[in-house]
Amino acid sequence: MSEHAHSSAHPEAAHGDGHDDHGLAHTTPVWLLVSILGLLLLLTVLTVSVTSFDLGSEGNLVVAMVIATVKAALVVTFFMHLLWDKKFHLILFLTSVLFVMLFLSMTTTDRGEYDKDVEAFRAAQAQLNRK
Amino acid sequence: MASPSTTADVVATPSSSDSDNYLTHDKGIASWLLTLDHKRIGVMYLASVLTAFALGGTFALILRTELLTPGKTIIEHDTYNQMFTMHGAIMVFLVIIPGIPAALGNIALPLQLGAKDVAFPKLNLASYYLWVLGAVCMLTSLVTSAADTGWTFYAPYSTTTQTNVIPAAMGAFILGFSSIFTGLNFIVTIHKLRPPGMGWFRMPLFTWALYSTALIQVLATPVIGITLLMMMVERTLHIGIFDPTLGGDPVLFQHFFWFYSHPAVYIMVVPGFGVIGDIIPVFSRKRIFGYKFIAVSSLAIAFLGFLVWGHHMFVAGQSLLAGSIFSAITFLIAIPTAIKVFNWITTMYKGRIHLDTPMLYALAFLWVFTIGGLTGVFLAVMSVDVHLHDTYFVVAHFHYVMMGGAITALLGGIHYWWPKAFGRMYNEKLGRIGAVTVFVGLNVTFFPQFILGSRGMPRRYYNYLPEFQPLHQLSTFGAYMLGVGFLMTAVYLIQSLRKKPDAPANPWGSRTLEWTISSPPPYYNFHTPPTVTRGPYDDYEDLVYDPKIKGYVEKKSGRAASA
Amino acid sequence: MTMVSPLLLLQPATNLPKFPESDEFWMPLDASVTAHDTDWLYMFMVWGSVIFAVAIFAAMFYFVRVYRAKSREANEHAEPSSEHNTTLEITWSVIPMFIVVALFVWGFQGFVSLRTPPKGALEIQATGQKWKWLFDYPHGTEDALHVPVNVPVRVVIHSVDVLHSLYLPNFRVKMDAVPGRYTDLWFQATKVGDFPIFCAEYCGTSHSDMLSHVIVHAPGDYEKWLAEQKKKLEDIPLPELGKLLYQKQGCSTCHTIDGTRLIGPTWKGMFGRTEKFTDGKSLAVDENYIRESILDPQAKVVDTYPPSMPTYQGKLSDRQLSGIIEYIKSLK
Amino acid sequence: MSDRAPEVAETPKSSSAPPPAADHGHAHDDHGHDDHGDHDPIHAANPHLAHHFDTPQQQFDAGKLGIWLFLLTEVLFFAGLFCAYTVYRAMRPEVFVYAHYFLDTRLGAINTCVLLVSSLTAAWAVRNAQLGQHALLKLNIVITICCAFGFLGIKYVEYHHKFEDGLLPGPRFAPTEQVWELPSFKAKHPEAAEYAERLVKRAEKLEGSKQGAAVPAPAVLGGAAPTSSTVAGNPPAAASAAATGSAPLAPGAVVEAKPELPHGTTTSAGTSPAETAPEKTLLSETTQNGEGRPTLEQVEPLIAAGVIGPKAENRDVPSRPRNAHVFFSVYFFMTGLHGIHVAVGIGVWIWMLLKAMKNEFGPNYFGPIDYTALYWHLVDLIWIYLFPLLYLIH
Repeated sequence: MSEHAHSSAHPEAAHGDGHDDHGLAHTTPVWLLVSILGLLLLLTVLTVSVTSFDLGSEGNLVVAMVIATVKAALVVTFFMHLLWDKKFHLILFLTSVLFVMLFLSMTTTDRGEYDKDVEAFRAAQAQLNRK
Repeated sequence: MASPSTTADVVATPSSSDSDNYLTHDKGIASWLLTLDHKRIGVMYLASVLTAFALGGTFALILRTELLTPGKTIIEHDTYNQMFTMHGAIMVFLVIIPGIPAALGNIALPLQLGAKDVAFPKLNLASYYLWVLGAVCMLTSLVTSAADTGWTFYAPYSTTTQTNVIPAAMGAFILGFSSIFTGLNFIVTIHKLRPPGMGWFRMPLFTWALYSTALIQVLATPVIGITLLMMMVERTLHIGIFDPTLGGDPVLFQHFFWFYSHPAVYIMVVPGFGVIGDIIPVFSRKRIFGYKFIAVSSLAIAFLGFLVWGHHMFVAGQSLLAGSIFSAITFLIAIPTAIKVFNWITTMYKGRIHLDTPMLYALAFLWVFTIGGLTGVFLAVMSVDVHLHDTYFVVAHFHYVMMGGAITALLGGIHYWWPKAFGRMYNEKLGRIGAVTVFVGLNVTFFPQFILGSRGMPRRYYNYLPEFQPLHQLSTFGAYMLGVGFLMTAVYLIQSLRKKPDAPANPWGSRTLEWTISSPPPYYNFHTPPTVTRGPYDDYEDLVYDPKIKGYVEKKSGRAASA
Repeated sequence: MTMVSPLLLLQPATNLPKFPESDEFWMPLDASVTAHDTDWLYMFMVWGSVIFAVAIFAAMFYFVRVYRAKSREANEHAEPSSEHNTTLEITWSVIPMFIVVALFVWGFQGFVSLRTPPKGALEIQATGQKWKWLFDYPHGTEDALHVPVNVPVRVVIHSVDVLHSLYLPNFRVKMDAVPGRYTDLWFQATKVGDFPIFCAEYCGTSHSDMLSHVIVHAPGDYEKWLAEQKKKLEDIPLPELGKLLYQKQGCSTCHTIDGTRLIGPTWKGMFGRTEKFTDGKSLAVDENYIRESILDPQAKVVDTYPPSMPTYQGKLSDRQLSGIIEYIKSLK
Repeated sequence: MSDRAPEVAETPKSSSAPPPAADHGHAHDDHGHDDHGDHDPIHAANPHLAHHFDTPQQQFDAGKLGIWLFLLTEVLFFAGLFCAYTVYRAMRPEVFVYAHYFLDTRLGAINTCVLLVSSLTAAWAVRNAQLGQHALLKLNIVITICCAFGFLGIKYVEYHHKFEDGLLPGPRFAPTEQVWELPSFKAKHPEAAEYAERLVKRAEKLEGSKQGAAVPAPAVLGGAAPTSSTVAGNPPAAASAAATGSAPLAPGAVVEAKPELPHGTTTSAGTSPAETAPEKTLLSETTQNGEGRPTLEQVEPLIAAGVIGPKAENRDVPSRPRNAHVFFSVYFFMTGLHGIHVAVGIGVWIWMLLKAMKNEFGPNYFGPIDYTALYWHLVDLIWIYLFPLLYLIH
């Protein structure tokens, strides 16, 4: 069987230029992969350096998350081939993100809503300890 | 293109015991334990799940016996608490969730798709052994000092109680992955292994239901995994996520838990919808009514099921805002569910109804599930839920849905596919008696609990006020009846395995692909990969009953006529 | 009742709550201003469900009777009929839609009124602990909830150990007691009497024995009762006071006075006895040890017993503490 | 040709119209199943093609869908932790500000880069497999594995520091250094650090003269434990800590762990170390000293980090925010679980390397590499979020 996999006749034949769609799936050219890495590293540097500026209470968090999401998008689109892959896989991935958002938002909202009860209790206990 | 009539020729050849089938293809225990054949894995699942069901059922009977009198009847406080915990955990994680998808689904799904196997046979076997491993963990907890947290593992009780919670939680954790892998396998199988000609709206409703279920399994189950993991770590390392004394929040645990466990309710019952959707048209000899609505409503339920988890927490300290949102969406689920019931009923209209055992279970399902569904509405109404929450009303409601929905459908499915899976016909008379006994027992057991609940009897109670005793005793009597029904069923089913194969390829006159091959199916399912040219419930009149083989065969002229 | 659990035996059987007679079939006697709305909505749904269910079952049985096939040999075929009907589908989707929307609105309104206590409601602190409800009053804590009739009462709930749930069936109210935070419920009693309280959130061994009473006092009686309690606690001699607290503060749930072992060590002959602690040290029980164990139970836990006792810090006056100590002394 | 059937199955909305006839290779008769198709050219030509698939394309697509579904579950598996993070960050921002000074951004950033590089080599490896470039494939896999080990190595270093500095989740949390003593803090807010020191000095001076009762104040202020630096060698505080002992837990933790619960802060002596007495005295003393109001630069960072309360009377004894340990619970849980995923990834990559050694991969069979790479990218993806969330808190 290894002979067969060896027979490197068709690879070259099928993929003279690596940027086409022969074979089972798309092949990503090296230059693209490398430049994506470059971008990612750049963004990493950026997100680190940004933290030294004060952009308001939530500002920094928002910026950090935006940058992270851009990086994630790059990885998903190019490294993970979603750009050329079946759309259904993209739908699946976005679904998962959607459900995570749903989970986070509802839970956090509710927790925020009743935080006052937690704080009130703590305050009362502090009172109690004074007596 | 392989014309349907050629497929029909395959049908026409009645199964003969000597022909090579998946049961006789290989011999020896190893050939079963290491099999990659979806049918054999399905059979192993079926056996394991039913064994677990027997165990959980025994617990139920002991619990009901204990409740014959207030105070001690046969067991102590703690034993009772541990037993209802294990009853819940076993029934939910070991029986109902894998029940229909993993057992019946594994047997029937690839056949309904005309496929040679599921997409990932090794993964399929792996998920079975994960089930076994999970079961072992549960039993470890059971035999050491069984968890007494209730199957919900609510913190901080679960993080502080003295009993052996970790193995039980670990069991549930592992079973979660077993369920994920089954779901994943089915989704890929349905996407990639459908035969030519079978578009999405030519899939049997059982397949549709399993598809919706699988989506929930894949999306929701990981969350229970991480939740139980956090609970276990909280218990051992006190990380302070859920434990209030360390700055944690018990209500947060409930959010985490129900984000999975509410969708899990649909993991349990949607496959049941599928079974009923397959049985009713076949035994009414009539095309299913509103096929697309039934099919799509499964997806709708699956999706909506994710948006309502908070309705388990109306009085748990959840905020009014969250509560109202969850309540509002909860009501929406009533709609697709109602649509299904109406369509099934309408399917029977002007049909020609055969009341064989599977159909009896389907009718039982319609009755019981209607009650279960309607009482669900009570609990979605917030002000009423304040009174009913955590009372026997809830217990009755979810038993009507779980027992009445999931288990009745499971039994219906077992009786429907039994001839296909094992090539044997069970004793029809006993089958009908069994179905009726189970149906009556179910109502006698759980209906009184609605009254108990609304009269204020809280759940998970070992003692109770004397005035509740009559209803408890009635309920217990019903439970014994159920026990008898199940025992009887087990006996005649096992009995049927011991006679020589006598099941025709198509005893009920079904149209779905699994009935076009011999019973039991050949090792490789389909000699000629089928090509589909009609819907799963079309042209029943093209089948004729052949008394000699006690089964249906394709009517040659019929094709010509309609062609 | 013939057989009762050992834990139940500790309370005199007369202490078991009992539902007042009710002429309703589904619900216990309604005794609060909000109960009526809840019951109405409940009964509306009961009858609605009956109509729905009966319609479905009737259709089911009718079809089975009329369209029953004779035999398989007969090879009967279904009569031609449409295989789907969009108008029908939409009808039976939209009609239930309207019904459930109405239900949601009513349920929501009811819930909002249940969650918003009237201004100036009488406020009472409730504490859930394994396995006892305690209610704070000016004179100290009681094991039963005493309220005046026709006065809105807001119960502020918390738990010292695990989740509990304060459930007053006759008032159609329920709220979880969550450790580490407050929750609350309110009701306004409309009937004088003695109503049961349950714990509705599973909390362990004696969950089902975590019962109590709501005592609704006639106008004026409530104040009278408060005064009596205050007086009683001041007058009675210390050991008596201790005995009283032993029953009312939930001590009896875990400590016996007859030498039998429960969750905690028995009080019989405890004073002066040398106890060995989980940390290996040991010590003869004296006033200081008892006082410490009540205020800071985890400090010295007697060996072989779980460290499950809640603190009574801030719940007992010095006189009450001395009372308990004297009572324990008296148990030779 | 015969991959049309899956094509039909492809899009969820595909019409129910029968597709053109599809030749499904040759059927297996009852005996032909073990040896893949003497009568089946496709299976004969593709030794890796499983019997129940008709074409390599179908098998590859199935695997791809499968792995994507698995990644779906991974995302939701981590969702629980991200949810816990969001909740606690929303409720207790000061804890996160406080704790992030303890994290080493440099190492975090390096690790990010390491993972990104490994992602590149992983993606590249897929290309190599597709093109049957066996040598390059092996090389890229090896680099990926090395990066993975590097990542875990750096993580180990970080964990080691945390353990040494007592930055453990839950009750074991007992930092050896106060936040304002950290270089990372001093660098950012010198004035604040200096101001905090001054407050500590004064508190200690005062405690010298004050009764033991007053001492646990730092403990209760914002619910933080007395730590070596604040109440070094301070008998009553130690006593209170010891006495409160919910036995198994470390002293420091107990006091801090339960500020909410009444018995949390009581001492065996029954003395009640409360938020009142000490503050008052300290406050009065402050006024006696006639010090001016502290500047914004001095207090703001400390308030942000929950070291001192926003109210003036809480500005006497700096301490750490209540439940600071929760951050480290989340930190260890998230990074730990991610680390486990990396470790698993290493295992799979090694397996892939072994297969690559046998030159199994080529244009018609590179699924395993592709799937492994996808998994690896997801692990990278999660880290891309973990890094800013845990290390880059402003």
